[in-house]
Amino acid sequence: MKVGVVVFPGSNCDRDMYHVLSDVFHFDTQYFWHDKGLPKNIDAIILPGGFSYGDRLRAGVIAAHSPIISDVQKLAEKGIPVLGVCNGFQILVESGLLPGVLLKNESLNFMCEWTELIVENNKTPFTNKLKLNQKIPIPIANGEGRYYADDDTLKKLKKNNQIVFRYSDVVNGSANRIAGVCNEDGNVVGMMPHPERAVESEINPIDSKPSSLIFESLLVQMGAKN
Amino acid sequence: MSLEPQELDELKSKIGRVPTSTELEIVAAQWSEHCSYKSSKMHLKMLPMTGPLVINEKGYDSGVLDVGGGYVVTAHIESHNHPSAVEPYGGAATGVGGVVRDILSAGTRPIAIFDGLRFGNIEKDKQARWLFKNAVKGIADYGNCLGIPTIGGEVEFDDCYQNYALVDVACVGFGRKDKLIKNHAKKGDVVVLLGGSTGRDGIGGSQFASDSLESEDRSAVQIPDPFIEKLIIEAILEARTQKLIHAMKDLGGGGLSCAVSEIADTLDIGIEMDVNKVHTRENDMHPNEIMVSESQERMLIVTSKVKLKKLQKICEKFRIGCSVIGSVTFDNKVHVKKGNKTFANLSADIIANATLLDLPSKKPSYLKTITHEKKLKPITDYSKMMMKFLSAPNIASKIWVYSQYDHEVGIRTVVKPGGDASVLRLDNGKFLSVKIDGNPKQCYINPREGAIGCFEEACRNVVCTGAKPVGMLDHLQFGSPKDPEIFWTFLESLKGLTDFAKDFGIPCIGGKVSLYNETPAGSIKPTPLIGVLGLIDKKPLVPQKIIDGDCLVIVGDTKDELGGSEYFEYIHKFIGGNCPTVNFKESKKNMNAVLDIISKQIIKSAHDCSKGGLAVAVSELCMTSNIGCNVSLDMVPGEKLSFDRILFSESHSRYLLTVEKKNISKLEKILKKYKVSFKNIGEFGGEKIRFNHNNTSVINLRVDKAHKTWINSLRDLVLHG
Amino acid sequence: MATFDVHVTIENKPGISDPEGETILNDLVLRGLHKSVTKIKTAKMLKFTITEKDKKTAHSKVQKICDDLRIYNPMVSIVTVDVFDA
Amino acid sequence: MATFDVHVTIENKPGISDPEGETILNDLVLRGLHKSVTKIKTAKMLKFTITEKDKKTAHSKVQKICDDLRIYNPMVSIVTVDVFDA
Ligand SMILES: Nc1ncnc2c1ncn2[C@@H]1O[C@H](COP(=O)(O)OP(=O)(O)O)[C@@H](O)[C@H]1O
Ligand SMILES: [Mg+2]
Repeated sequence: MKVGVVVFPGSNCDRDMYHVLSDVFHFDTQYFWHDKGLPKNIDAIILPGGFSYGDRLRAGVIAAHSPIISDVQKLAEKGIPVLGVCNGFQILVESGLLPGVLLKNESLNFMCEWTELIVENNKTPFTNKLKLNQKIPIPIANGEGRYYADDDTLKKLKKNNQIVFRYSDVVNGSANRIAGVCNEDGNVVGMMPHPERAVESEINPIDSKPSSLIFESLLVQMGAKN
Repeated sequence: MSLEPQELDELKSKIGRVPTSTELEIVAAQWSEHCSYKSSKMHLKMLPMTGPLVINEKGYDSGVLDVGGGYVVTAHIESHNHPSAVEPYGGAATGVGGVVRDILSAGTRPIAIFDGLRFGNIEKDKQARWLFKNAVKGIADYGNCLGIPTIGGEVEFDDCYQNYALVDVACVGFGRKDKLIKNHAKKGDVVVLLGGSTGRDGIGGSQFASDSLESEDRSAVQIPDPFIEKLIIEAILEARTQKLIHAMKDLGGGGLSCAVSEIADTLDIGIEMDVNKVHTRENDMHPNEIMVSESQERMLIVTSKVKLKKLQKICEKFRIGCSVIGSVTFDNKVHVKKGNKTFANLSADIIANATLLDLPSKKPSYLKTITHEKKLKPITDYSKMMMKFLSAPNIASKIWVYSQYDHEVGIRTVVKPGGDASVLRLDNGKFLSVKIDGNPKQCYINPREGAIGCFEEACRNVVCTGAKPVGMLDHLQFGSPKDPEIFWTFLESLKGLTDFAKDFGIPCIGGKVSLYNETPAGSIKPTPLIGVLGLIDKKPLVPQKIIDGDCLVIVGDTKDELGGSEYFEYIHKFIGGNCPTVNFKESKKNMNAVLDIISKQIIKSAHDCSKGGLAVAVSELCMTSNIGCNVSLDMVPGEKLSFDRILFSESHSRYLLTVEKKNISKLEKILKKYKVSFKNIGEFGGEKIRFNHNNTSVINLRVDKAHKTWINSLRDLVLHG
Repeated sequence: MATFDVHVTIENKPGISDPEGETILNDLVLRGLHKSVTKIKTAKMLKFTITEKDKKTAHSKVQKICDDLRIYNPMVSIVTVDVFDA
Repeated sequence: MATFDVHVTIENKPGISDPEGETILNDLVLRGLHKSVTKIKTAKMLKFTITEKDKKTAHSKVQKICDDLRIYNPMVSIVTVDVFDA
């Protein structure tokens, strides 16, 4: 069971994600540099958060044009689970793998704080161990995290059950308080908050269990497959 | 940018000829105050720099501590005051970049940033607001992009910084001891310039930092490029792991001139270099410009020809510039050529070692009367005053600042910003606690005791997390050293710090001096800034939520020490009075007692009592736990004082401990054993913050209202003035 | 072949909020200054220097770059391309 | 009184580097093989809608607002103000 962590020039949560996957949940984890391809036998792909290319022009847009993204696209179409966290989410929307866009926060500032998520879809590879409406204390850290989509898209998201997480409170002006969405098939998930920062109780001042279930869901998903 | 006449004569006599224009530029950059420490160096030697954990190796720009298990922590502090005063965004950002590269130079990964910020009166002055807002954004944009958490700092406003800014940045690194760069060079080694291209930006920067603002050369602005810096970090750490680096130095003030001459001087080698090989941003740069340009995000590396290939490969992967600009020689000369033509050829030792000055000093006359107190205006409603006080820029929560900083990235942050010191977990199972503190208001009234106070406060803050202080960083910021009165305050502060460091066995592991901090209205107040690093072997104290029935215990005496207090200055508009002083014996006793209590895990939290005094410290506890408290001021140990003095005195060595009732006797037993003065002064509960004196209530606030004011006022000030 | 300056202006589609513009405007309004300003919109500009055989080609080339490389996000932004002789 | 569109363009002074433009050029446009582009500079634009008695007043009013609110730092940036009929 191989999990790939994609690294772009300037990525900065890649090592955190790697640590959590490999040392906390014991996935067979490997880094993949942006200009290489991905092996066909990979079981899940994670696009970590942070920045890429200094987030110039718009967060995620330059990375979305990296060679590796076409492989991510192909594998995603085959149903391989893909998770984009923060910058990874931004890359997924900029490359068209997920609907919507992420705009500057309403405060116009970078925001780093602990928030609370509500689980809206527990059928994805990353949420199958969570309960519907379960609350997850989790930190955000972004400048462009305000989810936006036009009305038609929002309707479609709702109809297809593509909203995966919402914030409990109004945090940054996101449409319908959306914090994470998935594609129509449900195997590609993007979320702005950082689960990798919340799974170890040492650094989680509130409760690390709910975030852990995100990674345990992936374990279940991959176990089911194998 | 020029040498003083006697310095020119000296240079001529040392080299026995007339220097070339390039040589003049190089020497002027290196002999500037910023690079040579010529006014301060002979005095800085008094600080204790060694200790059981300190690793002293040549050529490091940062201090190194052995934290056990084969790991080291590195730390350094820098300021970017002059550039930030004219371009706060870029100045603050490039300040972060510079100190991060110092940490990288030792071969360690930067894991945390701290920022100490000072501006004029943001309530009245929109220039101060503009400087503040943009400096914070500059630090945020740079640190966040690098993925290094900014986990602590401080912000202070004072009229003495009108139209000016102090932007101090400290960085902490972490790595394996066996991967530290052991600076050395072998015959035939090459010299490589790695990173961003060299442009005309920042020319004259180090002289700029050494002059007062009036004579500034405004071409010194630098544009930050955190993306390149991030690529440099990863490239260099990869090169370090592959052991491709013999010696390394970051390019800071003085650009190539300083980096080349300092590395040559430290390693006792010569360097022959060709400016044509430097990758430049513009085509027509003169050798002089190339040598002194302070373009950011560049590193100088010495490596062998064989390792060079691998290094170039890494640079290709990260798409960063990598120019072989010269080679190592053994004549100890810095030889700068353009093609075949020589532009400079000087002894590294001459360039790198300016003649040190022993400047005269004289006790400032204002100090004669500063302790005389004026008669204070009576206050009719202390509750109302307290609400105003909680919204004062120096007292209000700094959440508007640190919430813009990614303080979680790196997944090490155990105790987050917002309390006292912040705590990081290390890979060897230990924890590192760090805080920086300054207090120019007290340092102005008493430069010696004020500086000691900053040091003790930073210690107190790390002690509150359960950490034993193991190292100190000092950043000494003063006005013009040529003014004997100012130089006296510099020396006094330094002596104070030295005494404290020696007495407490806390070595100074790094520091920086920034002089000529002059505003149009005169010199800044003495502003030493002290960073303290503490180590926790087992478990840090992470503050727990306070609930109904928990008790409040104060450790340490409250004395008639309101000089430089926020109460005198903000409420009574009075600068003067008795500066708080630290009694070393008491201080140590209190520290040891608190550390012992924390290690026994019998308290819920420990908070230090500092700016704003007991009144503010208790309110902070209440507001962050959203709970009221009843405090009896008559119980507070110390001198017999009027209640406002008990509330607002800023005496040092005081800690507030919160404890469950069931543990109170255990706690008291330990405190008695240590013979510290302490009292159980209150109980938490309800929704009011209440201070009582002789059975009458003197302050009575609703905690939710107080919290709202305290948490929002800084943001509201910045956004709406 | 000739060199052209091509200005690409990226701005929000009508109907998409522009918090930055609003903040600057509010700042003015709050301070009771400059009542004659009724609206402020922010935009981002990229100035390309490009060598092509004529203005028209320069224009279509840059337009294509903007579309293909998503220099603007079509869900929220519109882009205007103006060509000038360098 | 008439209504004007006033465009304020803020960009780095010549000679001051523009890392964002460089990244867009090197990592996006040139990698996308659009080799005829030789340079990209970024700028920020504010579009004011303002009602004043004439073009000249509109111009000077907007210039003053930008200076007062410190919309740009003259140390680093230059600002161009263009007035159009709305
Ligand atoms: N400029 C800043 N950057 C990051 N954190 C800050 C900054 N200013 C204050 N903080 C954080 O806010 C908290 C309170 O700071 P401060 O008032 O200086 O504490 P103390 O009075 O205990 O020294 C600390 O956790 C500190 O690290
Ligand atoms: Mg404190």
